Formats: sequence, structure tokens, C-alpha cells
Amino acid sequence: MSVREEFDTWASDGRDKGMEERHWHTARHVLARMPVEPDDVVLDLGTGSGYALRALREASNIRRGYGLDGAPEMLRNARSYTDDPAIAFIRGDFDALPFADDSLNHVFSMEAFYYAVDPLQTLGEIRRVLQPGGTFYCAVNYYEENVHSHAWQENISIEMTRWDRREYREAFRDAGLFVAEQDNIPDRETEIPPAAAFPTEGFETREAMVERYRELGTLLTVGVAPEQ
Amino acid sequence: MSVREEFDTWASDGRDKGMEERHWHTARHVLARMPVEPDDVVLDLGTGSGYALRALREASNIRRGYGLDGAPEMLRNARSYTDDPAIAFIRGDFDALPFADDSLNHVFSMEAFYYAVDPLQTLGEIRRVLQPGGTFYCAVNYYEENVHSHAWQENISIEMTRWDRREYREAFRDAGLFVAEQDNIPDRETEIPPAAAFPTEGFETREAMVERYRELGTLLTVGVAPEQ
Amino acid sequence: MKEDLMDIICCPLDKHDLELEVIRRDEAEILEGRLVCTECGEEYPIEDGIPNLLPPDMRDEAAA
Amino acid sequence: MKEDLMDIICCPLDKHDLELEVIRRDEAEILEGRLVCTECGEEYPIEDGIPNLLPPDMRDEAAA
Ligand SMILES: Nc1ncnc2c1ncn2[C@@H]1O[C@H](CSCC[C@H](N)C(=O)O)[C@@H](O)[C@H]1O
Ligand SMILES: Nc1ncnc2c1ncn2[C@@H]1O[C@H](CSCC[C@H](N)C(=O)O)[C@@H](O)[C@H]1O
Repeated sequence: MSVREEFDTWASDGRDKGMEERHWHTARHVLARMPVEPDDVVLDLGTGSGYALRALREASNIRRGYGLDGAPEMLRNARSYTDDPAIAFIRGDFDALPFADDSLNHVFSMEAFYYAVDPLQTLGEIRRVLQPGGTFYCAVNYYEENVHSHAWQENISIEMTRWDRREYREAFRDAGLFVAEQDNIPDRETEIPPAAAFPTEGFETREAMVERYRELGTLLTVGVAPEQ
Repeated sequence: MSVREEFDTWASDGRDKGMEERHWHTARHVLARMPVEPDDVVLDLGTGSGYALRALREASNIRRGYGLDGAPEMLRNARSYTDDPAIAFIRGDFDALPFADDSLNHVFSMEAFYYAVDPLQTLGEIRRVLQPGGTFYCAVNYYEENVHSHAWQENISIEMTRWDRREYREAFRDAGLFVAEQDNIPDRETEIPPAAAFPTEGFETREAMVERYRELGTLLTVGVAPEQ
Repeated sequence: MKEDLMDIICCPLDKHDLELEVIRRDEAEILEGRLVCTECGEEYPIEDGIPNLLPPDMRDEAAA
Repeated sequence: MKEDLMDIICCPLDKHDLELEVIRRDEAEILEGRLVCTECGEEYPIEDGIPNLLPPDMRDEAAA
């Protein structure tokens, strides 16, 4: 199945807004760390509902925010959620970015990077489009150490890349990006029911759910583009 | 008064250990973000009790950890707290680092950077000693937005630099470092008494204390060294 | 899409500049049109205000 | 200090290499000695195992 087929269904189901709500718990902390300046141009890779761009415009008044996504329904929805003239949406693929060399100050991506058909190619493209000193904030909930995420692949038709922390660092460096930071960002907002409520649909035990949200949370890897 | 005169007294008072305990609340989160690899060499600038090097050796098994400080009593104590052969201490000044060009992978500094006589000179020195892609993790509790810290200067004989978030970013860039991240790291561990206990010695109201620790916390600015 | 996007976008294949052909627009932006690569000549449609810059082999003909 | 420190330290003034002169050592490290700049000739003491690489004008003569 294609990105369009898989994710257009999500968008029509309202899952774009559902993800926005859930991902915001950690994405807002990721966004808060980005050293954006008012004059910056930022790309949101796999933008979904486009919430990251709206948040960056509000918090930091960035000059332009571009949301790239492969699913037209996602983009149509994202476009309808904002009338900010500094935000624009583009259909494209992670592995063939339609942006000029050195044209962006920062790239943000939440829960999307691992859908790339060729993630090393995507990293190379990110390095290419970033200005020297530009950052790539790559946030994922699906990764090796998060054992609670491993089963997700079963419900998704797109092949997902499951790297561990070290593999993320190595892949960034192989693509010519400096690694400036790696961190687990806890989700302190998702409600965790009392022990008696377990097993639930998602978790065998309360401890497992605490580990998933409060400890493992979102894996953030920050890359920085060198001089070309 | 000199760094030696001011801080040797602190070390003799046991304030080196006191700072270690208090600073650890946020410093451990800063250290956890650093993308250190087992082969890395790390400098702790203004090392105090040297706890950051001990923690990095334990968590990431770095190859070498060097602690620089201007106060000999601090260094003597720091040396006595570890017998790890990969940790060494050096007396020196922030503005004239005794390290060869490109010789370090990372520089960490907690609650020390702003004591530099010439902080721009210090940043230039840090850039010089860092390998391309090396990081400077600069953590401070004394900064403009933290209004609760402004009075600290009154009790210290060394002149302190009080930059705001933007001034940190600009100074890093002026020194030729890329800015990869800026963040406020909350201290969730310092105990905050119930409202009835206020005013205390340190805070007029409970809200002020909550703002100081849970919201403003420690300001972290992460710089990355470009190719020379 | 707005014209200022032209400053930053390029052909996803060879990364060369694109040329804009407007079919329909309102005061704010281009609603229907084409982006043509100045190097390889590949054409990328603008549909409902959103440029489709997928590589042509990934483009689904069923696209709205 | 241990010998391997020599790989990384330099004169704080002109950043040139230092030469090590050992006065007293045990099996593990140098306890007293001198580091001499191969360029400017400035001498930096090693005291109680800790090299003092402060610029000379910041050095306090009262140092233990
Ligand atoms: N190869 C690819 N190229 C472009 N977009 C892709 C893609 N693979 C997946 N996507 C898009 O990436 C998104 C992942 S869902 C995450 C959406 C959003 N960032 C959020 O945090 O909620 C989907 O909108 C999907 O359409
Ligand atoms: N200009 C300078 N050069 C070298 N060391 C300095 C200095 N100014 C201050 N210092 C040292 O910086 C330290 C600041 S106190 C912080 C200590 C430790 N990092 C901690 O987090 O607890 C002191 O040990 C002091 O001696």
C-alpha cells in the first residue's frame, strides 16, 4: 500500500487530530528546545495536521513554516486548520525533498521519519536542504528500546524502520550530520489508570504503561548540518 | 577577590558537596542529553566536586574526563572523591584553556560559565579546543529571565555575567559555534513547602519558589563546533 | 500556494529550479497550475492550492 | 597527573606543546614536577598531582 492509501484513511478517520492531541504531550517539549529565530524557515516532515508549524509560528514567529506530507487528505485537512499566510503545505516524499540546497534553517519531524523507504537517503536529503548550522529535530515513539511500540508494525501497511538510539546517532553521522543531542522525553500527560485496571487493551501491567509513557516516551535525536 | 580566594572558602566549607547535591537535580538531565560515545574525551569547566565526570564515566564509560577549575581546594577535594584513573583535574582559567586545538569531544559546564572574566573569550577558547561536531553543554541557574537569581551577585566577590536566553544564543554564534538547542530544565526535586510556610528566607511566596524551580530551572544552551 | 514558495522549492528529481504556470488563482494564491522543471521538463501539478512535488513514479493517477 | 595528559594539554598562553620534568612520582602518576612550554619557556608547576596551568599573571604565589 502507498503512503497515500494508508494515511489518507487516517486523515478521513480524524486520526490526524487524534495524533496531534497525543503527540503534543511530548512534541511541545521538543519544539520548545529548538533554537528558532524570528527570521527562520522551518520544514515539518510528515506534518499530519500541521500542528507543529502552527505552534512554532505562535511561539517563535518564524518567517515561514512548510509542511511536507505524502498523503493529500492530510494536507487538505492541515490546510483547513490554519489561515496563517506564513504556513504552506506541499505534497512530496521524504526520499526526494523538493527544496533547494541550503534553503532551510530547521527540520522538525514527529512520528514520521521511520516511514521513509530509505531513511539514509532521507537524512542525506535533510543535510542537503539545511543551511550550515541548521538543525534536524527527529522525534520518534517507534524505536528499538521502546518494546511497547514493536507491535505497531502489524497494523500498518508501510514498512517501518526500527533503529535503536545508537543506530540513530550512527545514521545521522553517516549522513554527514553532527549529533548534538539525544534524549528520551517523557509523556507526563497521558493518564495512567490505577493498577487494578490492568491488563488493559494496550498494557499487561501498570508498570509497563508507566515505562512506555513516563520513562521511554519519545526518542529525540538532534542533528546539525556542517558547512557544506 | 580572586577565584581562588572566593571558591577555596566554598570548598573548605563543604559547599562543593552542597552544590553537587543541589545542581544534580537538573545537571543529571543535562548530562543525559549529551551524545557521548565510549571513546570520547570530555572537559568539565568549573568542575567543583567533579561529580559530572564521575557520572559520565559511569553512565557512558567515556575515555577521559578532565575537570578544570581555578580553585585549588576544589581540585584537591574533587581528586579525593574519585580514584578513577580516567579522570584528571587541572588548575586553569576559563579564558586561557590549556588544551590543544581540536582535542576534546565535549565540554560540559554547570553553574560556572558566567564567572568568566571575558565570556566571549571563553567561548572562543571552547570552540578552539572542540573537535568539529563537538558540543558545548552550558548550563546556568544565574541568567536574566531567572529574576530569583539576580540577587546572588551581592554575596559573591567575582563579577558575574547575566545574559538572557537570546544573549546566550548570540554570543555562541558570535564565537563561531552553531546553536543546536536551548531549554529550561525544571528542578522537580527541590522540596517546596506548603503555602503557609511563606515567606521563607529565600522566597516571598510559594508561587515564586515554584517558578524558580519547576519552571525556570536551569537554562541550557548547546553549542556545536563547526569544521575549523 | 503562494508565489514566494518558488524561492525555495525545486524539482525533487534533479533539484533544478521550477517554472510556474498559473491556471487558476484568487487574490492570495495559486489554486490550479503547473510547476515545470527548467532542466528535465518534468511537470508537477498544483491542485486545490497544494503543489504535488512527489517524484513522478510515486504519483498516483487517481489523485484528486 | 598521569603522563597521558601530555597528549592534550598545552601552554595556556601560546598553545604550544609542553615538556614534562618530573620531580616526584609514585607508580601511578607524577606528584611534583614542572611543565615547560617548548615555545615561550614559561614554567607551570605540578603540585600534589595537579598541574597548575593558570596563566602566570593569575598565579598566586601563596599557592600550596
Ligand atoms: N515517505 C513519506 N513521504 C511523505 N510523507 C510521509 C511518508 N511516510 C509517511 N508520511 C506521512 O507522515 C505522517 C506520519 S503521522 C505523524 C503526523 C504528525 N507529525 C504528528 O505528529 O501527528 C503521515 O501524515 C504520513 O502521511
Ligand atoms: N574563571 C574561572 N576559571 C576557572 N574556574 C573558575 C573560574 N570562575 C569560577 N571557577 C570555578 O567554577 C566553579 C563554580 S561552582 C560550580 C561547580 C560545579 N560545576 C557544580 O555544578 O557544582 C567553582 O569551583 C570555581 O572555582
